[in-house]
Amino acid sequence: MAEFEPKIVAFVCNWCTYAGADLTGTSRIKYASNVRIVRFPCTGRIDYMLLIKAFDEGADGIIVSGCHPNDCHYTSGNFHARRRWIMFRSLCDFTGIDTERIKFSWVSAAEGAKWADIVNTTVAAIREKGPYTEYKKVAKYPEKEVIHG
Amino acid sequence: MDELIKRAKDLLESSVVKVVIGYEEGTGNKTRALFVENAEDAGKLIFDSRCVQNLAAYITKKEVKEKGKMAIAATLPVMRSIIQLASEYQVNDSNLIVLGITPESKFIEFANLVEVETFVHKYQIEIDARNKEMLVKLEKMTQAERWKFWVDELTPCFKCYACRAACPMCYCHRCTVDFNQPQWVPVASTELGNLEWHLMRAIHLTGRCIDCDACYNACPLSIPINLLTKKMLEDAKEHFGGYQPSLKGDHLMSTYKPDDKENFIQ
Amino acid sequence: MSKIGVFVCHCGENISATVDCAKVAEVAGKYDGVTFSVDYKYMCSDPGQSLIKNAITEKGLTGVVVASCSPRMHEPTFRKACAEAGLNPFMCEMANLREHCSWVHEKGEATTEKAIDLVRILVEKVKYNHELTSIKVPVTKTALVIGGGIAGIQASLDIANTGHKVILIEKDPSIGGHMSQLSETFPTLDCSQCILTPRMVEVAQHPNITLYTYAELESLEGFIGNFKAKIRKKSKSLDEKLCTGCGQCTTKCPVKKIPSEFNEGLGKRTAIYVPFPQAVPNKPVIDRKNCTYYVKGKCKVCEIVCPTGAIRFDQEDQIVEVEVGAIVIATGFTVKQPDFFPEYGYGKHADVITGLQFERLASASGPTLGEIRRPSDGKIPEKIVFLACAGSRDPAKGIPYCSKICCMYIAKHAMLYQHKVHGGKSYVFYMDIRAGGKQYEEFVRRAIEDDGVNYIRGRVSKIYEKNGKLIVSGVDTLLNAMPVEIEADMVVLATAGVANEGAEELAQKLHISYDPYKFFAEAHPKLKPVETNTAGIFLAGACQAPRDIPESVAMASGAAVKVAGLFSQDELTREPIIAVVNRQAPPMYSSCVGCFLCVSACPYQAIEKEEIKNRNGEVIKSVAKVNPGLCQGCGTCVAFCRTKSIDIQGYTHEQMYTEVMALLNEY
Amino acid sequence: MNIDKRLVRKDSLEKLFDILKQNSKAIYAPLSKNGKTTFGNAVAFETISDGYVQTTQSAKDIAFPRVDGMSVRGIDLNEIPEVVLWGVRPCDATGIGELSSIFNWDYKDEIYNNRLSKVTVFGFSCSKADDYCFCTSVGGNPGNTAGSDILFTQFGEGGDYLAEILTERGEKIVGLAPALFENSETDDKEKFLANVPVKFNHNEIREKLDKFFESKEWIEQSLRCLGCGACAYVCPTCACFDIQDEAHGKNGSRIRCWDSCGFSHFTLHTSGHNPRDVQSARWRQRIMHKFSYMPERLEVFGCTGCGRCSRACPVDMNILENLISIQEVTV
Amino acid sequence: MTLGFYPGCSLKGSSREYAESVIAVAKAFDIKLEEIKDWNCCGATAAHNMNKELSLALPARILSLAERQGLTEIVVPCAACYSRLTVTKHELSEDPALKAVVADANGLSYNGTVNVLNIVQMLDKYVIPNLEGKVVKPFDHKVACYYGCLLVRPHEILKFDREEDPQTLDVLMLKAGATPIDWAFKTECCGAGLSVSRTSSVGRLSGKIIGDAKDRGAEVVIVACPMCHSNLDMRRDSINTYLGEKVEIPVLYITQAIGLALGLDRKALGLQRHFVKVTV
Repeated sequence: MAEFEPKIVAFVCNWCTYAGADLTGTSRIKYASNVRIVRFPCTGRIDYMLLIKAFDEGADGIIVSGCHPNDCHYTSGNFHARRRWIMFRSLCDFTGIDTERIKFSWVSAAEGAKWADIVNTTVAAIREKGPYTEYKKVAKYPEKEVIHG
Repeated sequence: MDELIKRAKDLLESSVVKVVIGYEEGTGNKTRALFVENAEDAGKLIFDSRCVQNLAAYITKKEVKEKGKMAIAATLPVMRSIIQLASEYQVNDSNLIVLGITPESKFIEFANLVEVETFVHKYQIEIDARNKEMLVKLEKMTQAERWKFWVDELTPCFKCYACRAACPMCYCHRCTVDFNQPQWVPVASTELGNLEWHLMRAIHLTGRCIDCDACYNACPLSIPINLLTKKMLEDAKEHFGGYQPSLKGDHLMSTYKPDDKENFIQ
Repeated sequence: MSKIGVFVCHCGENISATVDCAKVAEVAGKYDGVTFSVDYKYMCSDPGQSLIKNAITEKGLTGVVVASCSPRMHEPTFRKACAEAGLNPFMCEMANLREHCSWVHEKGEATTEKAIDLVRILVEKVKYNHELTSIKVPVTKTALVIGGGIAGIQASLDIANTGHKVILIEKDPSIGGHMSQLSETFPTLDCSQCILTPRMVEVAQHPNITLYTYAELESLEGFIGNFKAKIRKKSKSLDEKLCTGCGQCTTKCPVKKIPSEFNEGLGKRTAIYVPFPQAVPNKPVIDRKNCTYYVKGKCKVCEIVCPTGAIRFDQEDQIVEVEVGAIVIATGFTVKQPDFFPEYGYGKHADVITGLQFERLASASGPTLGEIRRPSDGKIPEKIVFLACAGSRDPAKGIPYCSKICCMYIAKHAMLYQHKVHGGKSYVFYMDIRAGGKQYEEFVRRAIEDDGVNYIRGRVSKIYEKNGKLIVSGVDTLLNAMPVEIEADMVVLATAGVANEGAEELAQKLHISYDPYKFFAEAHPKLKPVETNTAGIFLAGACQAPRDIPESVAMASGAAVKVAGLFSQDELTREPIIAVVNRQAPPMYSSCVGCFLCVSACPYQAIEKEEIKNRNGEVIKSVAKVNPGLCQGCGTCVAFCRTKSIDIQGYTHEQMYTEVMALLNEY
Repeated sequence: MNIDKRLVRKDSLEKLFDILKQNSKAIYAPLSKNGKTTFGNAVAFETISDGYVQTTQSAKDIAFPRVDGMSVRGIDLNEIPEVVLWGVRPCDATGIGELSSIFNWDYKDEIYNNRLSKVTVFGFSCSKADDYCFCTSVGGNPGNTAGSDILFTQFGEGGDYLAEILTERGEKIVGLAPALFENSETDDKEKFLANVPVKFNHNEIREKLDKFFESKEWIEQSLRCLGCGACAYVCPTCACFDIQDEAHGKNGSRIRCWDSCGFSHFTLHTSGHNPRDVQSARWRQRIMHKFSYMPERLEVFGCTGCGRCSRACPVDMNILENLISIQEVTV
Repeated sequence: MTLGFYPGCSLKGSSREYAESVIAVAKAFDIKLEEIKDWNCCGATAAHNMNKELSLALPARILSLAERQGLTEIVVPCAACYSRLTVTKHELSEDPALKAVVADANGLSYNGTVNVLNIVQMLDKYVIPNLEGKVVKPFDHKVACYYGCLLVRPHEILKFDREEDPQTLDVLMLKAGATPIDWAFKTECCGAGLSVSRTSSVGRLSGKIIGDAKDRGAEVVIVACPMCHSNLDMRRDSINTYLGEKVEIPVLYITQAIGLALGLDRKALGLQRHFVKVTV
């Protein structure tokens, strides 16, 4: 069968990582196409429940990325985010959610290459791990009977 | 607890308060909450080792609030909850008098919440040995084993929300689970719905939970959900030096330090 | 049911080279709610834009998704186009097919699939977009400048000269600040007062500047463009209109032994006093703590001698309320005072003094008329030691930072000493010499080479008195830590520059943040050095960190330009990407429970408490409320709110949730 | 009619269990976890726990699961396994009847009925009771045969069992293992049954409730209530559910989940108005529904006296105590 | 009342008079000093540079013993011991993990409930308040109070007095009727670390101290540390060689001075044990 292509959702802030990813583009640096970016104003806005939702809906991996500490466009959104991530990540780990499937990173607007690298390494790592079946089992994904359409 | 009874009498007779919340003898050798509104009923108040329910949960209850100013028989966990509630503007000196009961079951009265805070701060929040052991055991497991453990534990949960109802910190009029645009947490009490409900609960209590075990004690199925909040409590200690409920309102999760340490952000 | 138009751009070859644009348009066209879908070579070109506009008018589109380049590039362009066609600009979203897809992936199925996904995500998001209108805030074109030092003076003049009104408040009886205390200034050694006093006069006479001396900020409300400030004018016990500044009162005042602040305690002043001869305004105030009348209840000599009867013993503090659109904080700094250096015996030995005190000794207008004489016995010191980093760069003293100005003024002091005391010996103990700045290094070299100042690299452990001499025992690290002991006649400590007392209090009044050392925090260390986190409040000078005169002036002018820029428009227009707290019908009013954790999470103090009252005015519940003037739209509060009561326009719960859903499910 | 009564040796139970398994029947029996006993799929005989007075949860989810799909296509009967409900107490057996009366009141609930049609009920009489039991006060008793297909009564601790074959379904089971159902000499089970004294008269209560709606008693009783759903979810006769659509893009499913009149949001209107905006109103609804409305509309009481709600309540809302005080207070 | 008492090695040997005077003064105020049973070395000197766990385990054991003995407050006259015990208390309170390690090493539970007092704190808390009327012979001399290095450092941990130009001893002596002089060597190094290895340096270092005290007209030097005492007293010959003159200012422990003010028997205060004759 064809090689497993992981679905990866990236939650990024508008000012650093999103711009960084733009730079990756303008610099024509190639990277794996498995990632889909969702744009937020700031990492401070990223609701941990959304990460969970991504897994619910069948994501195999997640990237969360924003401005480096002290570089936040809103001065402290990423500091707040960092605190939440620390606790959230450890809670996930404690409940047995595979934290290796959630990649946290700081990518500045100048780090186009770093973005490509983050994506590639994450995709490779997840491909290595294979689909997140344990979670999908619990989420009963995708056995959803069709109602209409 | 004669002092407690006496004090309750006074407060009601002098109608300083409209109701005194305490414990009474219940059924099946259980104790339960008692709401004394007439001085002559104050005699029903009791206190002993069986009185573990966190009465602070009643402070924010509509029907109780409507009675007017209240006094409450408060053990250490209850006092902690009260301070946390006060720091979240849910209670203040003008509507509550705290009739303290020390860990040595001595009656102690406070002039105001500041005094309560000072008293509370004499004691660190410590996780009991049995649960500590449990935490260590879980931490030693592999991630996969932990996943199995929690799926097994949480699957029976039928979402009666007794844990939420019994928790003094769950006073929101609209809990995230009641929020359906979008439906953050699946309503169904399936593995997924349960897992997400309990994850969310633990996160929302991070930095606010004072480890009174009310959730666990309330659970009709005895699911060890308090392990989740205990874990958060431990991590708060490890990462941010822990926390104490405080009137200053410098909440663990709504504040930050520029030098917060982590080792996983690339 | 929404009618959405999808416009897929080829961007010449940029996108179409690797993405099958036609297919993207075709698939998107099949999605529920999409009524129009097309691909085109250049969407951003005029024909491209009119393609969109026509579709909006003809198909009556309710939402638009442009799949082209990065929104950071063309979002304004396409939103404008939509607006021109009568569609609310915020109903337009962009899918980033170029930077995030075509440019970074090889041609092929997967790439086109990703493009389709990206479009779908935005299509589903747009369904939840709401029409938003930009926020307009009126601007009161008056600036409040707090602090009348050189920074405050410069800022006031610069703003006033752009034709805008300025209110300058100064806590002391006269403006001038520390600069007016200085003797000469490095690196040019020109006389401080000679260059400062004209500016002070200019301030006093400027038609656009209202000057309140002996006044402090009482409270501040409001937000950018619309501040309301209460100013406390401390009573001067004087009717300024009547006072001619003749000076009778000050000469006749019986209380003459009060240490003069201006002279750093080295000189004396009277109870009714003008801080210094060139003071602006040059009118006295009564220092009530020391005035015999206020202490004992009788005296009133000044009142008797005053030719114009201007003395007002019963005068009370006045509160002035002003409306301003912007604020410049220039409250400056102070230096560490006695008792901080027991090991240096400051405050114990009269002849151990601070740099500022030395300035007064060296100043022609100072207590010694510019002669360097030691305070204890007025002798001219033959040996003088200067200590750099007295407190600075010393974590043990709680001041790990460098006070920045000391290296230079010490060189200046040593130089002045050498010029004034021929044959005198001067020593400087230093850690490093920080002389970054135009002409600075040369200046220090001059002190060392031309004026023969002895620089010793090392720190001083203690200073103690021994038969009339000050024993300075330190170490010379360049002579492999050899202990050095100098028997000096006088020691000058370059005491650390620290934040003013009450800086914290002021910061809280202004809702601005400050660093661990209580210096006010700039909004961004590199790119927003004069802004604060609170829009409309700016920083100038040493209140933000120790600064020398040129830097303070530059900063002041910078702040002034920011203010002028703000005042150049009658209304501020801001993107409506801000947080809102939901409101509902009674009995809920709002799902917010009023725990106000969001208040502590908000970086902009933009969240306020609103009390919801019933008809009888009783408070039913208090809930959070976002001040649209202050909110910058980061959304930190949103992710934080347990009841999901607070949401951010443009990135709502539903929008973000839907994006995730759309991204991982078939539609 | 006269009931076929047989003797089943105590060691025959296991044999019976295995035979049922061989006949591909799923066996739902009381299992223990975290010190609580609830019904679950028993894989082996020894996993079945005994000695419990009452299971924490009732057996109702065999026909009324806490989450159930409501496919527009309806469910295929063959998807539902044949189930033997093992070790049900008489009060729960009666409960099934009461639950069915709700699901078949006006609208006949196909999903529920289909599930129930696959269930054979093994009742086990109560040899012991606790302070929370009050079946006798609501017309039941520890040896009540109602609702069971076969009722087992043990002749004392460790003794053999009297099996009362009550229905055709019961007989079918006997048919699978006739050897295990021997003729029995004695059929007197009374002396082996637990003693549950009558605490109140449910008919009196029912009449009283008609005039009791405005009573202060509701407020007094419910002040302590935290408004969770524990009582409803453990109750054998509580039937409230909530219909949810879980959408995932163009896919999704319609499900029904247990709900409880104890929740403040149960009656919350979109407008924000809540007809039962205080706990007393919700508590009243619970009691009234079981002791007034159901008898009125369905001619059955909504309570079997199993006492579960009292045992499960985190704040000791003891229904028995409350019913007694309702009987006592004068209107 | 009863206070826990940790003498440490010096007070059992080279500075017996310190112990004697402490006990004598305590007695005069009905303070019973209960010695910690089976106490061990506090691990002063350089141990903490060699092995952190060990350097903490030693004092921790002492504190654990005190806990077990039911003591809530112990007085530790030796500045070095005081430093070690306080530092340990601090370190262990900061680091639960370390606490566990140490408790495990000692095989003794450690809760950190014991309050550690140095001699100044002890006098300040229990003696000075009741001094009223007990002073029969005001210690009417010009005294130079010498704190040495360990009593006030490191400030972040001890939080006792200020590390530069401390005042507590001066205040005590003032209350005992003395006139503390303002001098410059209150916290200079006396050379204790080199006491054995490089006696000559001790002469120089201690010499400066005694020299300044003399220059400023001190009649007595007051100390609160056995090391300081042995250097300033026992090494007086080498000090005098350094100073090039015979300086005979006696060095008294704070407790001895106060004892004298109380009119206690000179022998009970062990004054006869000094090298420099106590003339006051």
